[in-house]
Amino acid sequence: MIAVENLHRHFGGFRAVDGASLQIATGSITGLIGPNGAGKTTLFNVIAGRLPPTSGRVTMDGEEITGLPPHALFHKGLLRTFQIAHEFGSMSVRENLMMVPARQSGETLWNAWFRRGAVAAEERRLRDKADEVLEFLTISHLADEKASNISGGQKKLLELGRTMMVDAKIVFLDEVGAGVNRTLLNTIGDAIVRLNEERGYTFCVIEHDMDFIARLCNPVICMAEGKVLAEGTVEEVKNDERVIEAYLGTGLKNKVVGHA
Amino acid sequence: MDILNALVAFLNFVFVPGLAYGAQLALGALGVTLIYGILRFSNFAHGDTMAFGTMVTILGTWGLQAAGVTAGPLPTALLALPLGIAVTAALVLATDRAVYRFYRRQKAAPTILVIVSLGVMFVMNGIVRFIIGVEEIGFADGERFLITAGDFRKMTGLSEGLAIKTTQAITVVTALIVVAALFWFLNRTRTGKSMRAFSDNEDLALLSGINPERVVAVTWILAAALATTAGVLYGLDKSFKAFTYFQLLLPIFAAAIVGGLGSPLGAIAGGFVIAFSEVTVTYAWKKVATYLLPDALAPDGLVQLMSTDYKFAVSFTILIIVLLFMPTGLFKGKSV
Amino acid sequence: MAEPFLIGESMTGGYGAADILHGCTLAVEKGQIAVIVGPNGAGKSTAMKAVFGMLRLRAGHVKLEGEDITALTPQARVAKGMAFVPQTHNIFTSMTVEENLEMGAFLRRDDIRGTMEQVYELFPILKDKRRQAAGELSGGQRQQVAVGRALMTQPKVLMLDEPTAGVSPIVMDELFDRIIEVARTGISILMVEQNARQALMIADKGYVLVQGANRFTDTGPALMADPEVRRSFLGG
Amino acid sequence: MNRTLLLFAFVALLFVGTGVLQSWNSALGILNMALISAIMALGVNMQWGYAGLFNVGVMGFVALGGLAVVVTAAQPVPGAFSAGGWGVLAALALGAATIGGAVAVWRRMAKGWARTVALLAVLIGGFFAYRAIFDPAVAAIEAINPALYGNIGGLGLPVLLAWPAGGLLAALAAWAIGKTALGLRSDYLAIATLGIAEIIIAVMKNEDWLARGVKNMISLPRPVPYEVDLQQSAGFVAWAQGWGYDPVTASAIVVKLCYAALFVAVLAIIVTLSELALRSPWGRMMRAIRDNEVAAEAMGKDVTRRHLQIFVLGAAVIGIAGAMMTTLDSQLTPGTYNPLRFTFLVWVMVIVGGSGSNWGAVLGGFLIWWLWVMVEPIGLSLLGAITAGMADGSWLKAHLQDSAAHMRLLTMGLILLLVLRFSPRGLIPGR
Amino acid sequence: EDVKMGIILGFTGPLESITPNMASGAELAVNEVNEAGTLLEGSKVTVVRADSTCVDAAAATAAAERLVTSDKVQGIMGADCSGVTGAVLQNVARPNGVVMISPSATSPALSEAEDDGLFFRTAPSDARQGEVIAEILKERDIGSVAITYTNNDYGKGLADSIQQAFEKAGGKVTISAAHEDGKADYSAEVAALAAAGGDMLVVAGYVDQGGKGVIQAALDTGAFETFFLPDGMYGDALVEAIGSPLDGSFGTVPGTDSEGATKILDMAKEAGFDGTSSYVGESYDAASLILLAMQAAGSAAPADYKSKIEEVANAPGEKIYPGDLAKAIELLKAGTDIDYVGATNVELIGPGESAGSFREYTVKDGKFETDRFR
Ligand SMILES: Nc1ncnc2c1ncn2[C@@H]1O[C@H](COP(=O)(O)OP(=O)(O)OP(=O)(O)O)[C@@H](O)[C@H]1O
Ligand SMILES: Nc1ncnc2c1ncn2[C@@H]1O[C@H](COP(=O)(O)OP(=O)(O)OP(=O)(O)O)[C@@H](O)[C@H]1O
Ligand SMILES: [Mg+2]
Ligand SMILES: [Mg+2]
Repeated sequence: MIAVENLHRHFGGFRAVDGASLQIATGSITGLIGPNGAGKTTLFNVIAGRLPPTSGRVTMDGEEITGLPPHALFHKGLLRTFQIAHEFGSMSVRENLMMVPARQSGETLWNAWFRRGAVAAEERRLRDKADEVLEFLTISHLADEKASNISGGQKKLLELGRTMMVDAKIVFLDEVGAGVNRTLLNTIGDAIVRLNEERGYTFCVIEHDMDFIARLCNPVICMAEGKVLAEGTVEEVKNDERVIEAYLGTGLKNKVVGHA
Repeated sequence: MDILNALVAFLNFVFVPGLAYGAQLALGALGVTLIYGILRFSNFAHGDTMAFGTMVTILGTWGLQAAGVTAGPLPTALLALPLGIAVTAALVLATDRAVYRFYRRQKAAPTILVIVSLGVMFVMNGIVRFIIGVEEIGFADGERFLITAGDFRKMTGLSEGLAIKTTQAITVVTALIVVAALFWFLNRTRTGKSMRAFSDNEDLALLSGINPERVVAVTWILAAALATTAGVLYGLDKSFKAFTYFQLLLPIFAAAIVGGLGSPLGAIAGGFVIAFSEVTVTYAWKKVATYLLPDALAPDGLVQLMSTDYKFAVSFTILIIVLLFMPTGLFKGKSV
Repeated sequence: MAEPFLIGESMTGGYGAADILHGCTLAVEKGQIAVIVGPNGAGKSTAMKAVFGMLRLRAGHVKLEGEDITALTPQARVAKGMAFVPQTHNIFTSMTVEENLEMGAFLRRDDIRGTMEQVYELFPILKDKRRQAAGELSGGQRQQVAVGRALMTQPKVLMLDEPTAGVSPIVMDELFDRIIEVARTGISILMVEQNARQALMIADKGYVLVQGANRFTDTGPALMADPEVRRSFLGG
Repeated sequence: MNRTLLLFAFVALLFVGTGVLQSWNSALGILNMALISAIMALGVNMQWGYAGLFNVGVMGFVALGGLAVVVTAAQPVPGAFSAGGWGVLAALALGAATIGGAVAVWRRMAKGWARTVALLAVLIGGFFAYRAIFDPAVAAIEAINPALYGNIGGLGLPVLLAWPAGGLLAALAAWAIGKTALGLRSDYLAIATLGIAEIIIAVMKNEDWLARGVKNMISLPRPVPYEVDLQQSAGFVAWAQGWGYDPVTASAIVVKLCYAALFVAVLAIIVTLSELALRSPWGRMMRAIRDNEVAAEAMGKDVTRRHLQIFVLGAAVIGIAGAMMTTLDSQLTPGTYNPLRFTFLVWVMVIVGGSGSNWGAVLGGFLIWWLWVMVEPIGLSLLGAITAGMADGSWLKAHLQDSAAHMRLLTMGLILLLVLRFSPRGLIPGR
Repeated sequence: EDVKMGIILGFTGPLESITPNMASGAELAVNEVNEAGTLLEGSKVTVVRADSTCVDAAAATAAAERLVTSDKVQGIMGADCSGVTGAVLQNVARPNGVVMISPSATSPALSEAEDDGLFFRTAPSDARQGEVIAEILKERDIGSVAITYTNNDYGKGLADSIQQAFEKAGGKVTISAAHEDGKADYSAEVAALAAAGGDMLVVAGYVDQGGKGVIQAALDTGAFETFFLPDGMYGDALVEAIGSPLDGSFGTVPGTDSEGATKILDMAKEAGFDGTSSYVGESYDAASLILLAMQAAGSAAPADYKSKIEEVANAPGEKIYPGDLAKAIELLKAGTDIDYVGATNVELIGPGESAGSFREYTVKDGKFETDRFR
């Protein structure tokens, strides 16, 4: 679905993404791991049109999408979440979701003024949909809360919720799990699998929780220093020496129990 | 061909006045940029703070003059400047207590603070006019010129003169010293860094043990010192008049913004950009061209790109063009 | 039993009219590690803020070394040797990494270079990036800066709100290691974690908060062993 | 809602009080400008409150609205158009073409010195060609009886048409400005728009051929009858006396009421449309953009286009208000446009009213305008109260009385600070 | 029955430094009449001041509206700036039929405004002064001048008329460039003026505004040494601020060889304000005319006395100077015709504006010395 070819993105002299090439197969749930600062988020930002690449190209279903603005990519079915939550702080949680779908008839002034009936009907549908998503994310009780007033983890859930408001082709999730309760994260994992299986969404998931990655992803790509370090099934990647050295480590060194 | 005369004409009418005016703007802009950098709002009362500080200094100067104290060749006002700074600092600190602190605690949006500062501006405006009136006041004494146009002509035998006023020289030197000091203060000292930390993330500054009230107080004191110095130097060079000080606000803001809000170096650069764009683009090159070109080619017209009617338009156009290419100013300023 | 080193006792309060915390109690002994877990929105961060004085309590009190500090401002608590890493907005984005660390040591008058070296040792990547604005760092790097800043205070109590969110496994292990070491030097640690299994492994005490109240309290390993806790809060 | 009603009732009371204590003429006079101010505030509120665009160029759009009145409704100047009108139009078209060409060169050609050279060639060549056509045409127009005309004249259309025309002119300008400057953020956008407003005023002051520049256009037509005509109409006099009114006062009041009716109609339309828009998905989208552009963009909203849309709409509203104001004054005096009055005062209205809320903007418009006018007498009476206790002939008393005029702005400042103290987010905070 | 007169001037805003003196000038006349106590049936005149802001037409209109409909003034001395004057005239004075005499609005356009015979000006028209100035320049053998003017209707109108008259007389205007009042810096203007050159610089501005700033900067840089100073630039403040470098500059100011001009200075000095400040005489005259016309009509109602203003102002009749108001009232009561000369030799022509006679003066040793009258 997505092919990234020899992509570079530099900040001044620093090469955040340094010639990465990778593919995300249609229908897959691709995991993207790598040490902090490996360039994962930057890669997402470039693919999603938030940052222009220094060089290289990105294609989606064979069509070049390098440098398209994010809103254009959204209309092509490419959605993403942000690692650092980007909620609409002054709006209610429900409105945060309702604003997502594209081409709402009420978004043109003409309809807002003169076709109020049709707009109202559409709003009801959106509202139901949003409530459904909130229910799933276990935050229905916050529907009318201002989004700036919800907890850190809840904001991450909201990020995820937005991608569930529309039918997407491919969804980029940037550490949706960080700060989310593990039990809930499992449920989210199930939902991702379901969306993938039932509706054919493609996912690309950045995550540092290896359990989560292991449960969901195939294949897994590990980045380091802006390049692709390893690629393969979870098992392959997990046992790759370089990945262990750069990313996974060998567990706690201190003896854990009874240290005091 | 008379390169020397052409050069002197250019220096006398464009470079020296532009430099001095730029330095004046820069000094004002430093205050604006400091408040923006630390307290995160555009302080509309800055022009009137300048007026207030200058007023106190003038009163002090009169007192000194009455007592027979002068500073020799330098203006007496420089002796009264510390007084002006002290009183102005007291005033702005009191204003902060009475007005701004409330909104800071409320975490009010910057625009609210801007409008509040507009209110403060009106009040200060009234106070200044009440105490010293609205008339123009000249308070410069001492040597007026380092060199006058006439003396220069006599000395060099050129037909063009070059005049440099004492106040112009003082302003430029002060501006450079102040910007260096401020830069050093903000980037190298503990207090300076704590001020930047406060402006960046107030809550976290609190968690680091930084005392916000102290940061705010230091900021206001510095701003008062900058405003008073700028106001006094400007007043010495031109004259003091409450309304003009209010009008200065616009070019000062322009300078601070084009330089990049929050950046002392930007304030200096911005001051010169604004000043020189006002002076150079509307300059009539006739005189310079007449010196440089052979008689036969001497221009009839003024050789002026734009008439001076448009000097503000021109300086703003240049400002906008700069911003189009550098959206947060020459020195990567902040934006809220 | 003697009074704990730091305790927030039956704290009740919230941001506006409605209470978020309902008589919640958190405590940590000297040189020990206490870990708070719970679902999203349970009030973990709120409880931390309450202990640090960033929230007005309607009932309950906070005591440090037996002294009631409920009325103190956060700054005053910093001066008393408490340090806190909030969950969000926990770095100075416009300042360099090094300046962030310096700000952590703002109240210290002694030589801070040694501590800074230790932080760089713990998070080597920060040393490479020390002249870069912290706002330009990756998510995990920012988190490292935030923890580093708190370590710079050389506190008596270190409060961490999800320090490992977004950091890679290798760094997380390092971080937990360091936390254990720090605790061994006699510093008390109170932290919120969603990487609960690792965290509870090293915890002397674990709290499960639900809807602003204590649901389970026990030693870390004991909580981990509780099937109910595992299923509902630790992801099975 | 209750609070809103209460606040509006309070403001209504201020106006009624003015009518009772001073005169109904005064009260209506203030009301008319207050209505116009409310519309201006609505325009600014759209840009700032809905979308977070920091437009500090309000004055420019107000002035353009005023210019539209001259262009549409002023009487044609005999011979002016034939003397230089076509020349001016041609020159302006050429100017626009030059800029278009320059932009095309910039876009089409590859980066490099060739592009720079081509760009400069287009710009410089265009500039001289423009001046070559423009200057003689202008000279010809300005030569026509400069003391009285010297301008190109208007179309002589009914003045009510000038209001939409004002909106249109302002919208066109806003479109051009938005295309170039909307990439800027917060205070940088502010100073850019402020600068553009200054440029617009500079043009209006110095281009005499357009609307006489600083020599002013006066006696512009009115959409309502003249008081003097009413006073001379026997029917009206009889009617007024029948109600027991003095015809002069009655005529002034009737005229003001006519204006008020027109203004209220415009205000009602704009408020209704704004409220409908704000409460629709469109408004939600705008708020999302204001809150977080990056996320809105990622959620498929074309932020640039929406910004442009709201900027143009807001400017159009301000332009309409500007045209209305010039109509009310029946004169265009470019020298009187200054940012304090036409930009910052409007901002005060928006912020005090509560940004993001249409009713707030309207309330702010009424309240602040009333204050702006009434602080003078309020200041004077404040001073009277202060000096009342002082001995006659004391130095301080004399000094205070001499400074009486400056109590005006001081009072304004104090009241502003008080209002914001008690409702720091504005009187009717928006969302 | 008492008489109320409104004074609308820009007490705040760009002209705030000259308007207090203008108001004091007008109040001199009022005090004089009150001291005599003989106006109409012993009416006392009270003054109500209002702020025109000079630049905010709407605020000025509102203030005037208050004066007329609430304070019920029967005549207005004002306004000052042409923009607000036009607005007050159209929106307040005409609808309510109140007489308005402006001491300082000189825009030629106001001559054409519909005024129902209610509007007068004691300031001479710009066109006339332009001719006088051109004449003086020619006589003094000035071949070329640079002109700078304050960018409003006064400055622009005056500059235009000087240029027209001077060029007609064979002179050369090297440049005519505007300056804005109240700005921080005039280097650009001076640079352009200096580059254009000329025998001297004509400064059609205000004495305590940009005009002074331009002169200062021109002297400092050595761009010009002598200046022509039209009425707006006449004032002690200028000589005080600039001092000896101004010696040798010359100019015109409305005035007569009559004692009027000097008298007003004395009266001002006695009252404790600066009588040489711009438009003080015009303000005095405007107020006097209103009061004397009331006396002539025997009524304070504007509708009655508006037609008397020209009668009182113009010949024939006994000449009235500042300080003679009591006498004038007696004369009017006795049915004798008067010719108000006042401080500025008022002679109303055409649509009710001052014909203007001018005094030509030169600055010598920091003093204004009268050369002759025209
Ligand atoms: N705006 C920027 N300016 C300079 N450097 C940047 C900028 N944004 C990112 N970087 C650098 O680029 C590198 C890659 O950052 P990125 O956010 O892509 O990492 P990541 O792989 O997502 O890490 P993490 O797992 O911690 O989120 C980091 O070293 C970071 O410091
Ligand atoms: N600033 C605020 N204003 C009002 N309510 C808030 C605010 N911050 C948080 N809340 C509410 O308080 C409750 C508890 O929030 P808190 O941040 O303490 O949760 P948490 O346990 O830390 O959750 P997470 O694991 O998601 O970080 C949430 O329901 C949230 O909606
Ligand atoms: Mg990342
Ligand atoms: Mg939390």
